[in-house]
Amino acid sequence: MLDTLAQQLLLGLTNGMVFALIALGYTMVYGILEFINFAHGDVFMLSGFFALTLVGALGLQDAQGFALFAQLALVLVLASGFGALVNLLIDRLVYKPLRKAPKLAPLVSAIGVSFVLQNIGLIWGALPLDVFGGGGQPAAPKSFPALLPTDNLLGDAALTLQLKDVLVIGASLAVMTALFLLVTRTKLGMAMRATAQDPQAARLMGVDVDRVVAATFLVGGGLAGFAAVVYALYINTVYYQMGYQNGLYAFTAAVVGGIGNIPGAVLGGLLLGLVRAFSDQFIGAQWQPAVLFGILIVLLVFRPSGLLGSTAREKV
Amino acid sequence: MTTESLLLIFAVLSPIFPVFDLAGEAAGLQLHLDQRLVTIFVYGILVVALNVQVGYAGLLQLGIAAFFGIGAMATGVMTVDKYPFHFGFWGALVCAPLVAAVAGVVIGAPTLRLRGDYLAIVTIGFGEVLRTVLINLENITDGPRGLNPVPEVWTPSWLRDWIGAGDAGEANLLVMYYTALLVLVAAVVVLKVIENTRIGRAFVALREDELAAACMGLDPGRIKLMAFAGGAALSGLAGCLYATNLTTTADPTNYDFNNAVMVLCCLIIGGLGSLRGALLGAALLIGFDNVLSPLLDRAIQVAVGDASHPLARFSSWRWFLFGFALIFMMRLRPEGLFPARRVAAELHDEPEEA
Amino acid sequence: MLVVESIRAAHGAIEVLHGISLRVQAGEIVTLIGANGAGKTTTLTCISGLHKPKAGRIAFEGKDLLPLPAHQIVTCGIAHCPEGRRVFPRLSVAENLALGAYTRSDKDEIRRDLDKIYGLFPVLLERRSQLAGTLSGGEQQMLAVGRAMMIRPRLLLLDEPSLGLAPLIVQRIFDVILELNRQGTTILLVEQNARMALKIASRAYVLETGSVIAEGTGAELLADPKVQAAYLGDG
Amino acid sequence: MSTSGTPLRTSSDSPLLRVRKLTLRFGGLTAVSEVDLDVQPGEIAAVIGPNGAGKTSLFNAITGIYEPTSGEVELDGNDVRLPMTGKVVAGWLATGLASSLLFLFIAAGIDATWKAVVKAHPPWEFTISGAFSDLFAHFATGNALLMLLFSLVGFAIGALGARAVWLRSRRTPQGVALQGVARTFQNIRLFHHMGVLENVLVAMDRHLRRGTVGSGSAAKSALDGRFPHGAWLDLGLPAVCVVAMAGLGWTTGDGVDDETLPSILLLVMLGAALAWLVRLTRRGTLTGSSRVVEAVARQEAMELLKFVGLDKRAGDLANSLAYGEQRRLEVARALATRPKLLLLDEPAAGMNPSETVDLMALVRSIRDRGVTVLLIEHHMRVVMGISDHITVLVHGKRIAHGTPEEIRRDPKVIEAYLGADDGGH
Repeated sequence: MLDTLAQQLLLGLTNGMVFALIALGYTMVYGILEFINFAHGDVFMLSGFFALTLVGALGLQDAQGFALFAQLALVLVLASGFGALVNLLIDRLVYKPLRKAPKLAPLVSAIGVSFVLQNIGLIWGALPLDVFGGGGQPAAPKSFPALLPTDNLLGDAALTLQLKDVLVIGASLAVMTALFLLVTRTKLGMAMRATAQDPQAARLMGVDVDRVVAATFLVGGGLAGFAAVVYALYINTVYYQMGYQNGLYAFTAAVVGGIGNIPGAVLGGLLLGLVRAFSDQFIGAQWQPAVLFGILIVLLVFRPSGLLGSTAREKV
Repeated sequence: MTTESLLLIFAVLSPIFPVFDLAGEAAGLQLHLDQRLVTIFVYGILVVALNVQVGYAGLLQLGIAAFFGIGAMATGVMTVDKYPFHFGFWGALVCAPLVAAVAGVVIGAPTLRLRGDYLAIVTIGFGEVLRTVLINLENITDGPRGLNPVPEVWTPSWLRDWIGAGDAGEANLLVMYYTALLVLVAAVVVLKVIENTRIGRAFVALREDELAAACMGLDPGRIKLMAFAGGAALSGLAGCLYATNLTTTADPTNYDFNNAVMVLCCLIIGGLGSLRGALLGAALLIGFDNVLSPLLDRAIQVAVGDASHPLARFSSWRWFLFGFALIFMMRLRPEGLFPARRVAAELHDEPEEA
Repeated sequence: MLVVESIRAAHGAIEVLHGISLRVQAGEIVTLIGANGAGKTTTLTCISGLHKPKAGRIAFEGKDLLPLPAHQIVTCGIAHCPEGRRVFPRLSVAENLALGAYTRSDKDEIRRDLDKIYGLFPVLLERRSQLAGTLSGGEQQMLAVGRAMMIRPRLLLLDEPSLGLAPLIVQRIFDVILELNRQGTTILLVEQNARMALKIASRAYVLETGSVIAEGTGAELLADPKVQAAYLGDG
Repeated sequence: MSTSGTPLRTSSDSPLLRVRKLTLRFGGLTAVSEVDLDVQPGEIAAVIGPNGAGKTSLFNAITGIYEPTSGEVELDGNDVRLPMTGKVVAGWLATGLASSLLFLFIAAGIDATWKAVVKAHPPWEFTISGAFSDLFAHFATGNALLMLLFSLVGFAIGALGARAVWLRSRRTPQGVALQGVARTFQNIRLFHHMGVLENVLVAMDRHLRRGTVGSGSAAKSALDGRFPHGAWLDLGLPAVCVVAMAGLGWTTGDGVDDETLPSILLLVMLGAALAWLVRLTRRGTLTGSSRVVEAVARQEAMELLKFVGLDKRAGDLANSLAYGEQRRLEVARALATRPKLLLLDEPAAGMNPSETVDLMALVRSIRDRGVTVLLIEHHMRVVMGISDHITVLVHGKRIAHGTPEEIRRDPKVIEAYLGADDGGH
């Protein structure tokens, strides 16, 4: 029993890390532009496809030892860059012209972008590559090779701790720390926070709000790309709808933590990951969405602004 | 809208089916246009239902498909042989909207005070929960197989003989076609009337400025709940017709988020807040999806010869179309193709900078 | 130094500035006074680029400001300390001040300016790690002025620095304004506390419903019955 | 420079609006600090003070937009918050029970319960009483502790959730408005894309709902016929339609041999539906009586528009009005709620001198209609000219209260509001 609990705790933690990484992208964009970047989950998905393509191109499934890790690091970096670029491109092409439009417009556009990206994912999966199983069935999940050794690091203990667990948690923590430092210690981070709180006043300080927004999309997309590789390494599949489901969970995590709040997104992600792991174990995986969204609704009834969020007042 | 214009709608739409039917037969195509036209009517009802919530009251509701599904499922449970209820089609047509409206109130009540985009996410969540429930309560819903057979629209045999000229299959299709058309027209008439009454004004006032409306004594919660319940009831009605048309409640994936977005697409392309726009949006998009794209698929099949690859099918690209439709509409013509007077003005105002 | 020529500006469909013209010479304190809704704040936001006027010309040291976005106008040497203070509530006092120096990279000079501002407002030094949102109104105003000073502007636009403050604090703020001017900063001040503003101003403009109705030196206007009528409401 | 002609009331009269020790804090800022304010019925009262003194915040707290940090607001001796009645508590309990029932079924397994109750027998053996006994039998086989636990948790979530939602909506703008407080806004908040007349009609919503529109004898006599010719058809036709439809479902659900009754029901249903739809489209309202009410309401709205001088623009969109006209429309809209107390937030802002004079006359005639007025204003001429009592706020605190003459002479006011004459320097 205790081992099961510990195992679920570990699973929840790793899941939660992935949620948190995606949730950060939602929350940062929301913090500055106050709109739900619906397509964010699909940037995550496309990055997964990009990473899988890279794995195929590099022949990583056969690599060993140092070469494996070096190339894996390269995949991580490239996928993050890919996510960042895609996200930035979407902002420039779709959202930026709508900056002054009523709130509904960017939200609906984001839903549109999400559908376009999903279709791109579908077509990507239909490319005649070996890693996509020849591309005959674009909608089917593509298996992402288990690159890391699956030995239990704890030897014969009942609790299974694999290298990928350690890697997921370690790398995620490292990235989150870097983000935290970026936001709290650098000039750019300060400009981001200032813009989120009062964009007009930020402009009066000489902050180029457009550039801050661009940086936010870059960082958010990078985190999504990073999360995609981590997710693929962990779950070993990518499929064109994975962005929708995980994106929705991650957004829920951001809301639970208090949208616009960076530590809140991490907290919400971890919480949701844990709840998901335990509900899968004790209630059944098929009820996962019901449990997670049920929690969201109950939380919003009792604490409409999330766990760490502050209540905003409308100016009259 | 006058009685005359109503009669006009009837006059225009009534013969479409027989005409298509004849044309299809003459061309030797097995397109099942009859069923597809009913599908357009069903989605027409869904789009005007969403229009109540998004267009009139400004509540971004992305879980419309869930209420659609509830209507269909309630119809299934109430009518199939294996359950003891046996309400028949007409009984289900009364009860399905009630069940959906109750669901609308239950989901609406705790979330009404949420900001607009939170509401969007909660309604998506609700849709996901419902999909999960429909799939997992297999003893009730028969899971992915769906409940069937859902009985056809009951009509007395003399009426069938008269309509179908003795052909039972033909009569069934015609009865379904006219029933759906009648329900759609009734829904449009009632909504058109409501637009200019106290309730319709309250919806628009709420969308324009919730705080000012509240300060005038309008209860935003109550009005939102009305919009929620009304839209849900109409969606339930659509669900009932949908299941009857298919004779099954079908796979729960028919009621998922993609479906909700398709309905939203229709509404936005047609024009938020405009009944005319909603109907034309539904006709355009669902017509494309249901009528034109199978035709094109067939054409590709014929042209290419072997088109077994999934990407050679039009349906693999439909989300491109819907996605781009949303993006371009928001960019170029946010008020839709057939806008309502009020909304058109609203979406073109740029919020001023302080 | 600053030339504003017949600018017109509108909020939505309603024109609120019907051709305002004014000039500020280097080293002056110029004040805009007028009743609420006269267009004082809009004039300032037009100068700092937050609001783009429909017509007219604004030039600073000969450079046309109209095509520039707000964040570039800052780098020209204009700081705008907005109405209602607008400090960043969830940033610390020190971070708020650091944002003032956002466009600058001369570390030593920034350090020196920071010390100067802490010297001017010792209470900010005391609270430098506190979140700005938790400060009192007067402290927030000092922070807002300090933050604008960190830009090291040649022209400082001050919008209602006395807003909602107790008389003692207002006095303190005005002392600082005078001190800043003495150290070489040109100041364009919007104030509803007319007596106070006119007393420290070298020149002043009186605005009424979007037009300039009078201008002159502070002392002249203080004595002008038109000002009394239009602004102070005696009549 | 005369104050208005009505006699000042003594303080022994019970005030219409009574604010006690109202405090409003945002973060570290105290916007309003322990302010007391009494407004007597029938007077024009004003709140003045420099910008940022907390006047609008005070209005927002009175009208239920902000929740005060502490203090009381009473109108006509009643707290403006919703009272916690037995009905409210019953609502919480009912919500708790419903949610506990849901949780109970979840604990018992919704699917399994359905199987045990509905699917256990062939459909023709199903009875309601049998279903209940099956249900209890199924519950008996379940884990009693788990079911109890789930029910309790469900009850707690439902009841506490209902309570949390209620507490948050205890003081609401609409609640205060329904008690008879209407307001205008500093930055005009009309329904810009609705018609001028529609704006007024929206504010009459409450009266339209209760059918209490109109006051003149013409309106009365129109409303006496609450059920004018054929009104029963308005409810009757859809009712007949739905009942016939349900009957049709009931008689045909199991398949029928004799088609006579269903045929009749079908024809009745179609006939009723078509007749109803035709009536609706002919008339344009849901019921005949609502048409009468609507007509009276339009008449009343037109009178209000005439009162503020906008009757000629009734059909235009609100955002096509000029600034001053928009302000007057806001006043008409507020009056349409039939308030006891009207709060005007800087009504003269942005107005030119002649418009200001008109405004003063308008405010006086509003008072003469029997509506008490409380206003915030910067235009001293307006305030001094029309107010019976003035309260001065500075820095969130009340520093003076009295008649215009008293305020004019109060040195504290002169110093704080107009600027210290010889302070400091």
